[in-house]
Amino acid sequence: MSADGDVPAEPALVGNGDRRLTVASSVPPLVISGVSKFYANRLRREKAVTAVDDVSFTIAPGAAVALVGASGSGKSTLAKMITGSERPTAGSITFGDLRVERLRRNALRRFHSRVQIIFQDPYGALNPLHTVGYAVMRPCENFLGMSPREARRRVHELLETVGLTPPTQYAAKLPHQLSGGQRQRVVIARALACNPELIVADEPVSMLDVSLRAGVLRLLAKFREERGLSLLYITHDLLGARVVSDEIIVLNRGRIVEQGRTKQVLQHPRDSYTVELLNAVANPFAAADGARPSPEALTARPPAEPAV
Amino acid sequence: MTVLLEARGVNVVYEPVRGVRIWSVRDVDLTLEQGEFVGLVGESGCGKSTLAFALTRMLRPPARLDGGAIKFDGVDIATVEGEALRRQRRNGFALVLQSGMNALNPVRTVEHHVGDVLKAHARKGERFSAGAVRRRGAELVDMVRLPESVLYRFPHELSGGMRQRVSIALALSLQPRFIVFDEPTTALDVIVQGAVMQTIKDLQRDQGFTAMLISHDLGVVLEATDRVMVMYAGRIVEGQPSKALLRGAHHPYTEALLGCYADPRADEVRLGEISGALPDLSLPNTGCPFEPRCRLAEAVCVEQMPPLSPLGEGTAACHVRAREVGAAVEMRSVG
Amino acid sequence: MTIVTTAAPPESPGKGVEVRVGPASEAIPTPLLFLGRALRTLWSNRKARVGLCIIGFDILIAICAPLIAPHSPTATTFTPYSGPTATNWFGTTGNGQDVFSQMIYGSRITLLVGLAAGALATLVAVTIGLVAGYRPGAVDEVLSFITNLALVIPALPLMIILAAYLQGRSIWTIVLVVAFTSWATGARVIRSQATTLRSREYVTAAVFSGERLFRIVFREILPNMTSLVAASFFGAATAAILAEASLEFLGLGNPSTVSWGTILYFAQQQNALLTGQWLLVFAPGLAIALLAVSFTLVNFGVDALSNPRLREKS
Amino acid sequence: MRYRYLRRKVVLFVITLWAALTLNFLLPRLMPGSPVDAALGKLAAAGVPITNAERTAIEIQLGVPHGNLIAQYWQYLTGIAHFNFGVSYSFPNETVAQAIGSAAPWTLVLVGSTTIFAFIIGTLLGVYAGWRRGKGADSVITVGATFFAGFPPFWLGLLALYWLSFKLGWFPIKGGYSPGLTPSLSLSFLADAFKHSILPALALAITSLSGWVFGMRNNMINTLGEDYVTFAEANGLRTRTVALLYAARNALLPNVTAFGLSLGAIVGGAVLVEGVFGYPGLGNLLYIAVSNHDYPLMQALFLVITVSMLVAIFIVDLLYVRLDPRVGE
Repeated sequence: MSADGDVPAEPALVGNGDRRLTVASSVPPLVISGVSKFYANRLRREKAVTAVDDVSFTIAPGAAVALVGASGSGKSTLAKMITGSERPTAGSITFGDLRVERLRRNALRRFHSRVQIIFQDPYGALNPLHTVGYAVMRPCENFLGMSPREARRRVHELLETVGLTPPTQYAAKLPHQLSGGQRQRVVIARALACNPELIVADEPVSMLDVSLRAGVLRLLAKFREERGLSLLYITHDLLGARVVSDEIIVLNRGRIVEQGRTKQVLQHPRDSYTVELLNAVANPFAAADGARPSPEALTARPPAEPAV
Repeated sequence: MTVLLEARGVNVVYEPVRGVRIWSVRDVDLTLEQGEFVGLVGESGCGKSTLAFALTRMLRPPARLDGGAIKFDGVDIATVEGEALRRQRRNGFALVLQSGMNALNPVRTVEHHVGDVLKAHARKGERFSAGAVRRRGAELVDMVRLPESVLYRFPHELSGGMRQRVSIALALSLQPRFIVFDEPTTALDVIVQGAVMQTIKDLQRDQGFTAMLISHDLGVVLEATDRVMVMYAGRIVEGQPSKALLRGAHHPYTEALLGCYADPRADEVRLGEISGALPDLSLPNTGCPFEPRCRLAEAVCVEQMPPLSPLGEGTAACHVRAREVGAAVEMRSVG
Repeated sequence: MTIVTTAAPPESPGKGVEVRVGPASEAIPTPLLFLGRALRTLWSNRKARVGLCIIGFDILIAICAPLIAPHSPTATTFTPYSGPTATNWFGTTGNGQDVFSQMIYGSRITLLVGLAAGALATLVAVTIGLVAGYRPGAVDEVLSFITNLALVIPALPLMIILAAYLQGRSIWTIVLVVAFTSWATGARVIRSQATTLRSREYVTAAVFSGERLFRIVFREILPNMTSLVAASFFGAATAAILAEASLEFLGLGNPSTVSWGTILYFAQQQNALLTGQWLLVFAPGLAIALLAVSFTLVNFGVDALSNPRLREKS
Repeated sequence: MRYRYLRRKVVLFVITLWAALTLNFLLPRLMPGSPVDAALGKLAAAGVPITNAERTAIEIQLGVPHGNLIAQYWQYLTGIAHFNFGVSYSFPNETVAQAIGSAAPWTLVLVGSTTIFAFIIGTLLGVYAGWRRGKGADSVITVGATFFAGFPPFWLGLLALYWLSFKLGWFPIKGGYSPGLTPSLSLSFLADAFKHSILPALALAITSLSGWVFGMRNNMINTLGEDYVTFAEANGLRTRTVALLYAARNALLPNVTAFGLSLGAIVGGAVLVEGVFGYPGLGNLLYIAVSNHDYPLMQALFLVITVSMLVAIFIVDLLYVRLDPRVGE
């Protein structure tokens, strides 16, 4: 859509609790069982820092799961273990028949063609010296074995899908010539380039302006629905979690404190930590009615609703 | 109510040695009354922090004040310099920075910091003994809900939230009449953010200083302040009492911005966005800066800068909305 | 349940706001574009510009020495110990050589040693720094220890000892000795930068794009350290010029070559100062100092490249 | 926590010391040719009768042509522990240890006072230039420092010697004290020694000063951009407090760690400067040793210089704890 002349009404990103795939998912499930991570401090032998403590959950084929928690809750460490960048101290992570924590070198590299990551900082995730085209082209060449010409054509397609049109113009740009929102779109395009089966999005909108949030989240939701890939959405922002995910896992100090259907958990939080996170969501409308659940009000939780 | 701060026609220009000039703040008029808590909201690059630095005379090259008058308590502070400006800061205006993390000198304890501020503003003949500094320091850290032991700590021994509280305490140490909080919680963890904001609200209520909260987050500002000003592309485009704004914004930008928030617990969540991009701040704009992204835009918006005119309970700068309201008023008067 | 996401296509990226790019940006490959920009920024720094001019002037003299020098630098055909005359502008040495011609030809050796030793030291520094920075753990520990050791051992005394042992010296011995003793500072800086860059998200992103180690180091990390590599080159070259002069002055170089250092050596051996021939000491020393200064000046510009806070304001 | 930092520094010091000693042991053995034969030949030519003990001492220092490397290493280490560095043929009447012992105080005083002087003046100039960045004073200081940094110190020494001593006669020409005086702690001797040390000290100080100016100026500019400086100004602290206690105090920290390393440059420079002035210190000794190919003396001097450097850096590291509260946490 062109921006000249009349401007369309902002399409709203709507989430009402469940998002369904438009295609059948062919992705294997990701099973995390009993995963822990201690950071042994070589100098302070007595104290090992526990980042993740006995965490188990499953991402079903094509599911969108939100992993929420404040900083230090272990959510980023978990993301690193799932993508094979770090190894768990205990427990196992399986993706189909792959044991992720056992992957080395070439096997890990092949695994990366199936699992991609989207970073928090769109400024840091792109090498300032490479053009947009180069960044998106590399996974095509490396993973799909494309010739430069084929890769270039694919880059243009990808840029178009993420809304960077005209793609030839954007492909030639350097990151500093783009705005934050545009950069994050490039990062998404790059992540999609090798047709991954699982995308781990680590706080993809927390450094963007609030007016750009819905646009980026919509892209993620759209690709998940159209391509049937699984999505692990890591965030401290429950609103984002609400519109993107159908399942939510709340992490506090490395442990899962609450888990369930997103809408249900957010409407009827069981754990006081979830309430704290809910209260931390900047929500002008909550200020209007002053209605916020307090930890004491937790007992008032209605019986579990049937799954939507 | 008495007026504490009055700014007229404030412009700030960034003039780097190489590269383009940017007019970061353009023709800003604002009036703050004694004891008011106002919010200044806008997205990154809209000039809100620059405006805060201009109001507290903290602009440093390449940024510079390009015209405009700033009257603080009747004194024109836009032109005072050096020692005179430093004296104005005593009992005058204070600034709390975005990252309390780095706002404290890493090699000095909190107590040293308190002592430095007190001694810097000691009146002639006034002396601060170690005991006096300690007593005042204890009062101050208590005010921001920290234990006295914090006084003897170095900044690196404190958490981010504690450091931000300490910098708030330091800003309070001279009982200023006007404090600007520039994104005071952005660098903090989500859970800590709320607690620090609560402290700021309580302090403002108890001590009655005039405060300006700057944030990119409309939600935070609406929760905390009495009145909100919205900035877009270097200009203030709307100012309304917070409660009125919640009932409905006048400027299409504010409206769209409100649409980007939602209650995650609602049955159906609608999340909007603002497509398009900010105008180039290195160019002068003749028309409304929001026009290219505006759903209400008309021909007049391209040609004429809408003035900030009374609208609703506050002000807004929008041709279309001004006309609509004007028509409604006329209708009523006719009918 | 239906899909409620509104099917609107992603919005247009707007009217290209921050785009400030030259018209040629599509045609020129990124590294060249970057180098061009770096040189332009360097040239726009006043100090660096003066430095580049002096170096350029010296290089010109060195290349055109046979055209400029009025006499052969080694011919012993003039009256020894002569002061400045119309034929011998800077006087003659105790062996009856023309000092002015020696000064012209001397620029060759000094420049050669400075640039070669600087380049060699930088090569070592980049290699060790990159490997240590990108391979944490045992490899890093060992390399960092060696770097620190090389840093704390006083360079000039070590150079003197090495040069004293290595007899039958050519200028290449000097180059080797100087490079061997002056790589450590650069290696330390590059290592710490490589460590920082390694944790950058775009490097992780490159791993996820399927890039292999070699390409990550040379396409993602190294190009982002250009200014540091340049700084370590100019730093090492400055040190090399001064070190070469010192070694030659001590007679530890190759006295049969003509360099500014050997002119000083012979001037001292022949007590030039006591015979009033101060120009024999003054001229080569000043030439060395100017060249060293010009490298330092260029380094100011390089510093400004990598640290925006240091950019000139005026 | 502090304790851990100190322990780490001690361990590092010991390992570095060992590495330096080993390097010193290996150097002559790795070099082409046989320095031992050269040394013995020189000794014989100088008319020094060579006893077996002396021969062994030299062999241990420079490498025995035959024999077990490990045994040599052990002998070398025990030799050092007993300050047994063998004989020098430059000074046939003294052992190497004696020659070094009598020269060391001169260098210690010269280099020590120069270093402290250069550090203080250079740092102050750097602070001032950084604070007044872009102003006239900054340009003058920076340009001046750039030029002095490029001057070889021995060349400055030569020029000063020529004009100030030889032409104008303001300073003595050679040596650490006037010939005819015997070194003592009398006032007249000290005054004489002071007069002799002014020029070499200046030649050294002027060139090493520049490093401090640059380092400090850059650090100042960096710290001036920090939030705590902005916040201090916003709180209306006095300009002097902000400049010194907030900006300069923090800008100093990286320079302190650089302090140790800069000693190396000064000691190195002192070798040539002492040579030029005939100043009776270690540098002059090295100068003599090198021109005489006096390998045992050279080797021992290198060892002494290196070890004193290591000790100096170690002390600076220990003092650093007092300056930076964040260290070791």
